[in-house]
Amino acid sequence: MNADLGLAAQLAANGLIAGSLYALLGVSWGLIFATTKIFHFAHALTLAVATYGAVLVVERAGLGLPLGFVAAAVVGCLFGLAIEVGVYRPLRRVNATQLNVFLASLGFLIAGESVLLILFGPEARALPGFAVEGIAVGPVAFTTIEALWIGASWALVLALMAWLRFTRWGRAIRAVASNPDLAQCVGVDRARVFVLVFAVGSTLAGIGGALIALRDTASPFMGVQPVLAAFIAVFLGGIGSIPGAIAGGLVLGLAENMGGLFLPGHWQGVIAFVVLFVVLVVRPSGLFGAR
Amino acid sequence: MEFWVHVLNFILLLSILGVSLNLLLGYAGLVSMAHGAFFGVGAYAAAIVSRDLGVPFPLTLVVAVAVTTAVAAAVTLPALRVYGEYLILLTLAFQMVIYGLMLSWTDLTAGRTGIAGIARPAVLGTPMTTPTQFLPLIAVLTAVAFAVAWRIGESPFGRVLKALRDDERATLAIGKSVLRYKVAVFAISGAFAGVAGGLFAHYQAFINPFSFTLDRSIFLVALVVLGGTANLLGTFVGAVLFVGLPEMLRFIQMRQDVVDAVRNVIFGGLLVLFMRFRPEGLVPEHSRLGRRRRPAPPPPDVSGAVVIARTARGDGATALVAQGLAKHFGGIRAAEDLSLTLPRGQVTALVGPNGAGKTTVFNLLTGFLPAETGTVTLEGRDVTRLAPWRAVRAGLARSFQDVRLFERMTVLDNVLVAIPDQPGERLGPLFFAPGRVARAERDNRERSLRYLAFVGLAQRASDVAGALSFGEQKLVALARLLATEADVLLLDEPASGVDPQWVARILGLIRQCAEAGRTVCLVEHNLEAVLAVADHAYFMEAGRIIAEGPPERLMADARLAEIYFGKGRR
Amino acid sequence: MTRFLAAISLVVVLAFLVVVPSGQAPAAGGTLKVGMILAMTGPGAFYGQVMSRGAGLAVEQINKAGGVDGWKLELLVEDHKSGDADAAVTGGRKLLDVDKVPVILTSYSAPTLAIQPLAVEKKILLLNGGGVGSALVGKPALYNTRMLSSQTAPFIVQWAVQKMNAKRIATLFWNDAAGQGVNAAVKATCARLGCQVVAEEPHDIGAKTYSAQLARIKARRPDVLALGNFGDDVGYAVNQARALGITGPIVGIEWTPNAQKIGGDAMQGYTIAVDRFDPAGGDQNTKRFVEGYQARHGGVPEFYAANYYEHVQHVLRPLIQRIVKRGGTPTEPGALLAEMQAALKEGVAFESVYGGNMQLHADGTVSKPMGVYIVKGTELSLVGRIVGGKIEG
Amino acid sequence: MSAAGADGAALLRVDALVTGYGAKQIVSGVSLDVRAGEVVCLMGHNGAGKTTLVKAVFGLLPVWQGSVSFDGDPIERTSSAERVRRGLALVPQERFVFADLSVAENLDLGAFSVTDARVAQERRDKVLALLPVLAERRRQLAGTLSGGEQRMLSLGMALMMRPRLLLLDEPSLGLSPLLVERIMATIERIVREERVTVLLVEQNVHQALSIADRVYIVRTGRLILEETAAAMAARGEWWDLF
Repeated sequence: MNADLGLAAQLAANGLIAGSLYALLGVSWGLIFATTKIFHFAHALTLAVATYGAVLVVERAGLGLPLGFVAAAVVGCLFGLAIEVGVYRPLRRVNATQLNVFLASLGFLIAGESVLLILFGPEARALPGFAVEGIAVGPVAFTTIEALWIGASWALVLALMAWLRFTRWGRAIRAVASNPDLAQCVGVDRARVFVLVFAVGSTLAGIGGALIALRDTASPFMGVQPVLAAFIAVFLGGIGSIPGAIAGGLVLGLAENMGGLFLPGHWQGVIAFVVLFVVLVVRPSGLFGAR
Repeated sequence: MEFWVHVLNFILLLSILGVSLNLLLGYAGLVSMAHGAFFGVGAYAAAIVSRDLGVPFPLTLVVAVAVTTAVAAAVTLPALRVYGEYLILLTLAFQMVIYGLMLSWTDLTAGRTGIAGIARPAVLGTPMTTPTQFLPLIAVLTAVAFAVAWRIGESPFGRVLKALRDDERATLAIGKSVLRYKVAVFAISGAFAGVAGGLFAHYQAFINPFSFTLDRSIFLVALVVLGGTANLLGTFVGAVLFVGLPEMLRFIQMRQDVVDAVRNVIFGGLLVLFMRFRPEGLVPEHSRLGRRRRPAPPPPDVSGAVVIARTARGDGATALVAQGLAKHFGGIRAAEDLSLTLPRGQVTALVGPNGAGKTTVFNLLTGFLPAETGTVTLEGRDVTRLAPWRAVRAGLARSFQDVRLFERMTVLDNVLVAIPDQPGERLGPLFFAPGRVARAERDNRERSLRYLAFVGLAQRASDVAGALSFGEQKLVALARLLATEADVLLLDEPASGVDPQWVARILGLIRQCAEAGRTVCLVEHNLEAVLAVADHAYFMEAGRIIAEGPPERLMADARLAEIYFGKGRR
Repeated sequence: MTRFLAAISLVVVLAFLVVVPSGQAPAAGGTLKVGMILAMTGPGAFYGQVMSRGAGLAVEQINKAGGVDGWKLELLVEDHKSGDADAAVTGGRKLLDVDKVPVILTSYSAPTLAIQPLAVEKKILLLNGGGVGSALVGKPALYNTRMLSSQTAPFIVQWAVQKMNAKRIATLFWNDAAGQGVNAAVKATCARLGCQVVAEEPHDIGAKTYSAQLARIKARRPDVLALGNFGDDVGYAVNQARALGITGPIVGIEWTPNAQKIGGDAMQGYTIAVDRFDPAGGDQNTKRFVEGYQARHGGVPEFYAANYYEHVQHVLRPLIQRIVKRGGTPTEPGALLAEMQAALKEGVAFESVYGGNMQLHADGTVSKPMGVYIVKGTELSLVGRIVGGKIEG
Repeated sequence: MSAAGADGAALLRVDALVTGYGAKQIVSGVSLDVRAGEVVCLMGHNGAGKTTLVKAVFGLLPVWQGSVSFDGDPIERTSSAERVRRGLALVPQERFVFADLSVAENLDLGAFSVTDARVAQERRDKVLALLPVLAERRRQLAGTLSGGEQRMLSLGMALMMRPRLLLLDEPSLGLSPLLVERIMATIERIVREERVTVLLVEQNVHQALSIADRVYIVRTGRLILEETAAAMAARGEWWDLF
């Protein structure tokens, strides 16, 4: 019995760890989706490219992990911007349908991953330089990396929320997400806001990628799984709601892990999509969505 | 050449899958990111019954088709409620769940290790093992699949699918059960995927989850879109190009890992470039390639007036009676205690200021909005709770203020699709009574041309509807509405946004309809038009009817004028 | 529109004309083509790279020395994308039909199983030095030069019970034939030796995160954790098990330098029973391989490179020599496979880079020198030999 | 129709403008002008193209043919944001507040083009003084306001822009007669106190005439009449115009 309680506590902690990262990724993707309505699958590529940026800085240039994170943020930001300006903007100019934009995004992802493969080879690359130690709190054990995941994710997510709430451009983003036509009426330049959300969202994705690489290494195809988790977080929480995406990420992380109370652990990946499927069927507006 | 035959077999198998997806995506406008999973369900169904139950070959294919059809139809039910990105995500979730099951349910699927030694089909006791031995079987089934898909796609059934793709609400409004068609097309699509899956399992003699990944689903969507949606030739061309051509890269002296990466770079890059520069794909829908060229329709020598006559259903003096209808949105009263009567063969108008709830009345009458209270009686029959498409079949049809034509279909097809009870809309007659279907189609085409002749657009019959001017579109919409053969026609602003010379023409046609015995009710802001055409008018304000009478009398009422134009200020 | 399509058809036809003839060249006398179907792309691309390097090195060495009795070797590598059976079959068809190879070296259980029927049909020899699934046993034409997981796993249980006093064992294994084979062998051995398997947790290949499985394992308080996974996954699993506070001994059946790097300090004390390739030890054969590899690619070769080097240098070479000696043509369909069967019937032992010989069996399995090793520092050190099914510690 | 106001003081001049949605042409060659200080009303029945015209003037729809000039400069190729900077403001017919943002945030967004926080603050104080009902509800989400309050807020947002020309698209739509009266009174006050030029789209003829100087009537994308509000009021009967 005691063991079961310990197991539940450990699984809950695991859920919180994974959920925090999902929340960060969910917010980073959800911000872009809510504002631009682009189903930005290539976010996965941004994440991978930025992580390779970090790996190069730390491993090749030997510049230390903090600079690696800076590199991930900067590379992510620039790469996201490049996608918006180089891929999506031309498509908007020809009034591409949502499906076509989605397919272009997929195409870009497929091509980009392979370019990464050609440039850096297929092998997993570690992001070294972090002193990993185990931490035990009662029956719950985790590592310093996972503690960093939680700390960094929440710090970034909360900072983003504050920025959206209290700054002029943050408000402009929320305005475009809430009512794009009216935003134009008050003089908010939609193109600039799009550029801004891609910059911010991609920066967060880059940092998220570096956090993942810290524990799980970097590889050309590393982005898809986390970004699928981000989709799920966003749709669980309800499109357009930043707090919703956070909650959705946490719910997803907990559901995947707490599922371990009843099912062998390798069902984890299935659980996430079963949850998504059920939510889309039963409550398409998301668990926390208003509509 | 075994290798190239093998590649050809693969092209054929994937083109069956492409056709399956094209029916969904190209014809019905429904995205499926789960076709890799459907393919896998078919393959595993065949493999498992062959392995565990020793079921022999042609029977395994039947099982595969049955299982996949059932699974696809089951996915449809939730998929009916969601659109756009939600449908993408829902089918993606389904794909991932099925893939997860293939990997994790090891007792049934043997997981990643896969099922080996699947029995090869035997002809006269000798098993087919080489690609060349398989080719005839695969080729024949591919040909059958293309033929069946072509038959479906180019039939009245396929026409409804295209209507559904272009405008779901308008499809309901011409009396087609959107639900039935969606479930049917998902099931058919599933059946095709089952054929491909079953064949694949026996051909490879080995399957594992890797063949049924999200990547495969993505590849199939890309194949169909790049080839050209709603054009089966495009799918075949796409399969040749995107399955066949990359195999040639094998012969280039380069490292395999680089070759594969280069292939993906080209493929992904093409996807991006096509979406930007040629979103309609290699072979566009209305390309003359891949389909029979339709002869230009001969202008019918008889006037269209014959076809607009009422098909006798009832004979009382009133066609429709509505009583006590009410509807609220949140706290806002959209309709309250609405009662009205539509006398047979007359034109009744609903007038009132913007936002008075006139369109809401149409929505309530036709079932597009469920009424909270009240009843609607059509020819003595209670139609209050009928679904919109059933209301149309009962004889009550409506048009839309914003026209809502099926913009990617031809003008003729826009009208043709609205004709009720076409035998070719059902799969049974489509395949087993082709003569009856062909006869009905001939008659219906002629009939549709008469409707078009009635509105004066017969010469535009083969143009794509979206290319017409707004005024012409309104006329096509009227022809389409008449083609539903409904006796009671609710016209939402038939003359708004139309040039004055068109207005007179439209009003004339409306009058003719009434004289031919059809019952017309219209919402119109152009009060001159109302004066010219309506026998009787209801005046609405804030969800209520506050006056009724002949239009001239209503317009002479200073109180109503004040409501309409606003009160003078003190 | 029509012109557009015509242009495309033209490109297709031209491409065929350019490309197809180049693939049509029949196997010229004096050159024997060796096909490989490996994980060149996807998550396992690392293995494909290492394996092709191993085989490539052997081909280079042989050709530089003038070939095998005049037969030059040529290596042709196809990609199975880390386990994709479709890709494996298509690649196999190409090797068999276009290149007419008499032998294919494969890896991974699923792709190997997928092309095995083709090998039987075309009477070609299939050598596997990577996949370890128990489904690979007893398949005609297929010979494994790596001990299967079901062969090595019993010894690790034996070690755990005898030396670590294990009563409660938990397993964490790849959810495929290889991992399931380990799990089944652990359970069977436990039943025999009187210990109890208290948790069985499969995981997806390359999962990288095992927190749910390890939490469930930890809750069952095992004395020993037995790993049934391979490659990098070993490093991640050991590392995460320690981080999650699983303190008991961890045992397994695979260790790679890369996994050691990933696992870091947590790998300390990790114990394996394995047919181990030791680049520092061994004999003349080992030296020739390791030195050649270092010169060509830099760095110490993994045993995955060793197995495929062995395929060419120590399996194919003697087979070709035997065929030539009795006046046959090794590229003839079925010649290599028949020669292999004949050699096994005669009880021929093949040389190995593992030190000493390896014994291939008629059911397609192999016996190689085995031992029990423990991680000390960043290296393995031998703590017991396995001779005749018994551990001598 | 003849574009009146040849005195050259036109703040806004629309010349032979053609526009529409997608491939559909809705406005077919409209010319009109609005002189500084005027209140000009655009009337016509539903679907006549009034909203489309206003959107094109503001830059939410591309101008297919013809020109739009503001204060003598051609603006038909500039972005909406640029037009806001030049002094245009539009209160749209529908969804005219940011429903998921608070009243205060809505107002701040009105002053989006102002980068100086002090200036924005000043304007906000002034708007709140002008529309006291908003002051009480500053923290509330705009979507939870009543219809009339939302309308007031939309006017407040427009005022935050300090526009020289205010485009109002049916500000009375969906409001009860009492509220219509209040909105109109507010608009009148804004015109008087802030010296804003207004182009008003309105169905409520009586109300519109009470504050308008001149009237244009639109039918199916073309102007069919231009006259002074007084002359229009004198007709007394307008059924034929709609």
